[in-house]
Amino acid sequence: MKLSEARVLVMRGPGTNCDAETAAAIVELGAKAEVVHVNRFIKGKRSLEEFHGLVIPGGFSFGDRIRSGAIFGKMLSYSLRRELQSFVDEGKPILGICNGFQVLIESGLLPFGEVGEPTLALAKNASARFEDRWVYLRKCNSSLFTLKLKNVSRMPVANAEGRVVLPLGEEKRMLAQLEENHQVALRYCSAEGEVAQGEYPLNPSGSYADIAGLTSPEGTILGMMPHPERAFYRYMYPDWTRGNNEAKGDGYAIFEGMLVYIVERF
Amino acid sequence: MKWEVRVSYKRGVQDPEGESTLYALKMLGFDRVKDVHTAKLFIIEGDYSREDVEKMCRRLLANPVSQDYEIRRVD
Amino acid sequence: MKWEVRVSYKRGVQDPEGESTLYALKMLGFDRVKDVHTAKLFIIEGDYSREDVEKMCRRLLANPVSQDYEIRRVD
Amino acid sequence: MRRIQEYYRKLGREPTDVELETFAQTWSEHCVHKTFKGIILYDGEEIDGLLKSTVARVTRELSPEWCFSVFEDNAGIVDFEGDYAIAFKVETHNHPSAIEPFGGAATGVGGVIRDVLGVWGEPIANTDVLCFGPLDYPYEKLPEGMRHPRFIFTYVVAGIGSYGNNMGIPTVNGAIFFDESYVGNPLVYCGTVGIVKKSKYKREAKPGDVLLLVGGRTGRDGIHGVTFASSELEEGAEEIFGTAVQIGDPIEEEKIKRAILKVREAELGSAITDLGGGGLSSAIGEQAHRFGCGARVHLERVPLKYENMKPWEIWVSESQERMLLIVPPSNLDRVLEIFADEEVEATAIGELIPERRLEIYYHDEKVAELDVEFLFEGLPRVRRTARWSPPELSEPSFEPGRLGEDLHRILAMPNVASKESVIRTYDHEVKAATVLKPLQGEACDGPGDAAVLKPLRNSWKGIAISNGLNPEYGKIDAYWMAASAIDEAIRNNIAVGGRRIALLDNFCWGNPEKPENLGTLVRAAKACYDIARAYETPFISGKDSLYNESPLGGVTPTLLISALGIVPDVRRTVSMDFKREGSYIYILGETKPELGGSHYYKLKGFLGKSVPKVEPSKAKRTFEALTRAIDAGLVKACHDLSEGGLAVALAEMCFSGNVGAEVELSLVPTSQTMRHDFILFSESNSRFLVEVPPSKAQEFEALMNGVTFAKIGETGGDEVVVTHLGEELLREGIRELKESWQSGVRL
Ligand SMILES: Nc1ncnc2c1ncn2[C@@H]1O[C@H](COP(=O)(O)OP(=O)(O)O)[C@@H](O)[C@H]1O
Ligand SMILES: [Mg+2]
Repeated sequence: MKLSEARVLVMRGPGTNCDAETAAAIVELGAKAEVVHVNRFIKGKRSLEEFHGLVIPGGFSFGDRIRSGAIFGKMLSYSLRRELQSFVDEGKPILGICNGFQVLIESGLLPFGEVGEPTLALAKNASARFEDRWVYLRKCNSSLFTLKLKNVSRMPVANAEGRVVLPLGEEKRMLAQLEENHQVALRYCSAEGEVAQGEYPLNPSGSYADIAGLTSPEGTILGMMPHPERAFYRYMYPDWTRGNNEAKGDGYAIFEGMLVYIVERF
Repeated sequence: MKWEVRVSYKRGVQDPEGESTLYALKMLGFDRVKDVHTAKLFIIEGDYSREDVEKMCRRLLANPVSQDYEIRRVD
Repeated sequence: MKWEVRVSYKRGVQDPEGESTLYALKMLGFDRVKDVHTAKLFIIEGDYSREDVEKMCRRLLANPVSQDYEIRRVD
Repeated sequence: MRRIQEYYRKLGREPTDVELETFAQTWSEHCVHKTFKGIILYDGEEIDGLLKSTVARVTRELSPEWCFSVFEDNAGIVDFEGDYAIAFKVETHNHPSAIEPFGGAATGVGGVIRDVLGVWGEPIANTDVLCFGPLDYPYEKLPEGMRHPRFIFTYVVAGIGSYGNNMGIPTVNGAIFFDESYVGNPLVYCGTVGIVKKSKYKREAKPGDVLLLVGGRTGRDGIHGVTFASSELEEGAEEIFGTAVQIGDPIEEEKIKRAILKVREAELGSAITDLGGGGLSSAIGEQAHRFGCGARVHLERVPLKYENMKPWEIWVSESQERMLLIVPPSNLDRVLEIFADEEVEATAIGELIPERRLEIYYHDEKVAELDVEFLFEGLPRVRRTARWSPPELSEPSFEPGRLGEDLHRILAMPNVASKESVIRTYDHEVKAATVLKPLQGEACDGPGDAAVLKPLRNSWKGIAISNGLNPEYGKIDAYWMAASAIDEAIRNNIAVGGRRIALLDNFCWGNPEKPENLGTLVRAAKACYDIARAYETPFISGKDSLYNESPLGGVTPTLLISALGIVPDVRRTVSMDFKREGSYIYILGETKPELGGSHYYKLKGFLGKSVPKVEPSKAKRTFEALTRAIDAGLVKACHDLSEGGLAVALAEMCFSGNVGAEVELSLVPTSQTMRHDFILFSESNSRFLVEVPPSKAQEFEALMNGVTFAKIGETGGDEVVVTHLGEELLREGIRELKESWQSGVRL
């Protein structure tokens, strides 16, 4: 398909607030992006089938109440279960950013690509705070999303609940499984690319094994805490005034990867 | 009927809010405080059985990976 | 000693988390839920008297203007 | 009161409770700015409206064609690009924050966002300026029932962050100031910037149009908020005003915002305003007044949180997250559908009528009938007396100590120290439009002068947002405090490349019925006229919050000046961190022995007398030359000199850029011979430090023709070194300086 025909859904719920810049990133790359409220799908006024890709952007869906992403996540797994599962099964890519990652986890879609009960959690940051800061990310797999990403990239995190927690007592086993499936996509690291080893502020949340992003086993679903849409152009960087003024930022590659895949596959 | 659901991080999962409260209490001079934990309560009114409330917990109120829940009837 | 402090918004003060939980439970099909309120628990271990814990509440844990607190000894 | 009695005697009936409450709200200090609009006797002069004859006069006299709407709407609005204009409003939410800091601050943010929505604006950035008591204030000294400054600080910051973050509006600029006078009465200034489309700025309501109440339900909360805002905080205030406490629900407001912007795009409304102080009574009354008509309202239609609210309670409730839309009947269905789509309640509660009166019904009973004219014009103007005599102060005499050590200690003083731990709890880059962020430099932790935003996707044009606040100088003379605040706000803006600057004023004072308080207020207002007029920077909006008193006394007179500038191309924006070794360091502006109210004196335990003054004609030349140099791409880094003077600014530029510097003090242009320590720490206004590459030096110097300036040193190494005629006065490692600076304030 031609890039200009690729249709990406940016799905929002009450409290989603990064939808505009996320849609803009997709449009900048030459594809179509549409921001649609989840209720339109639940009420049957729109259908997921209209789209080739789905992004659940950042924000505070339902004010992070109960747990961040919980209400939105349950809404998906309860009211859109079948549509969503067939979307996944058709190999259509899904990207969850920040709150979107939380939603994907709460809906069960990550890490194993199946709508249902969560098998992983994003808990409160070890600092007990919301925190906005730029981090370094090490690319750990080559899924469709990370294919074009630099080995060490920079993007900002801005969240209060970004700490990946694996089931107690089974962390090692599960991590091994995730790694074996090449599901660990991004890890917090130093400027030189050394994994953070839990060290603050390199790993800003205290996330297990410095996990910043995970893909599904097939690699078609990516959830990540950092915001690629806020690192899309250089002028969005906190230190662009110090030079290095190439136009694109590191986040560009995430969206590019998604669209290249759509164009090739559909 | 009125139910009280108490949701907290599992033992073994860090409770950052508890830790920061501990730190703040120490700063206020309460230096004999040994530990602080936190939990969230949902007080739910509605004609439901304990099994139903269990279901609410599993479906929504707690993430079983990181959180425990306890249900108590309070009326 | 182990104390449990329960902090909740006073009646009449908004409880947005309670409202959202109510909304979500209804969405999940629990439509007989009438009301949901939330509260926060602090479980504090340390050698302190009830008066001391009162002081912790007034200085840090609660704001008596908008919140009620209840102290319970649990060990 | 007498006016009202007369009025009803003439009508031949008793007022209803709804009517009395309406007068109480509409005629409160908070809503009509009694003091600022009243008549003030000052030093033999009769000031006929302080606002009119100072702040607003600047704008009237300058009347720039780029001011789209000033002083009359919920926010000031200035042209930006094409059809786009920028709205800016700053509010205070002091008393609510004193008793419920989280909710008070959060609803302060929510309220000012609604001011921007109330001009059909799309909110794009927040600012917050906060004043607290010292964080180490002894508990024993706190009066019973008063919250400790640390508690207030923690929860105010949490409240601000929570509301802005949840709504997805970046908090991009602010300040935190500590002083004993704020222990009992913190100040919480919340600002919001928004984008307005001029062609969609609808103000054309007429009789027959529907009054649509949208948003959250109405409750008993917030009743009498405005009277609360205009009274002193007495002991037990929390009991009396317990109903004024609100927590706020940003997600509700986020949904309202979405719906309103859709209504705006489709041009379905004929007017809009927020519900703030006074609730429905103020909002509906003001709209009727504005459009020269009246209104009929059916209070039983208002959706309530709980049953059994009395009609007057519904009428004046200040429940958060509500707006009033006015909609032509033919558009009503489409508007209702838009709100239903966002799951926001919207209810037609009445309509505008041709007769100039408010008819309020509850079920079938008429519970009030008010004459709009009388309600808005009937209030007799207050007459107040103002007095000012200069406080008896003197310059201290002391010997300089070790300058390096003093620099470390000033960097760690709470008003100078890094506020990073607070700033990071605010999302300052959501919307991906914050081009110059509050934290700058190599490690992204240096203190920026102003934030720059790029509001439109397809234009490089930007806006710069900055502020100025110097309560310390107000202890000496409120006139020069105000002058300094204006200068600081402007120079912060200029430093990043801003120009065509518009200002907002926000006065927080103690009880204006005390002639001394009013005296300083008058002086500050006069400075606003003098200085802003000379700088040709119009005021576009503002607010005053008087009666900031607690059992511990009144607050130090505090004037916040917020500045909004235009940056023609954000790619020319300059940050404050030194960029490389071997650059030249220039100082612009003259250094004078002005240490009254300075941090250096404070460190030594003195206030002093020689408060920094402003010389607008000279300063203006400096500002204009600097702007030209920035536009020409000659400036690598620029930082204004403020608290802590030259030494602090230099240290900040060094440790933010991770490069040292060596400067020679004898080269600094001074107005007279000065002690070394005074040159280093003087807080004279209108000064900058600028980094220029040697290859651009000649060009730069040529541009500075007519400006007081000098090249005082070069960047390099990893220490800050200050010499005088070659003799070393100070040598400190930048790592250690940064540590001191970062040790000062922790959330
Ligand atoms: N002290 C002041 N200085 C400058 N402008 C003021 C001042 N007080 C009020 N205004 C202006 O008057 C108008 C109404 O203000 P205000 O009563 O604060 O409205 P709102 O109720 O929407 O907050 C606004 O445009 C505001 O900028
Ligand atoms: Mg208003």
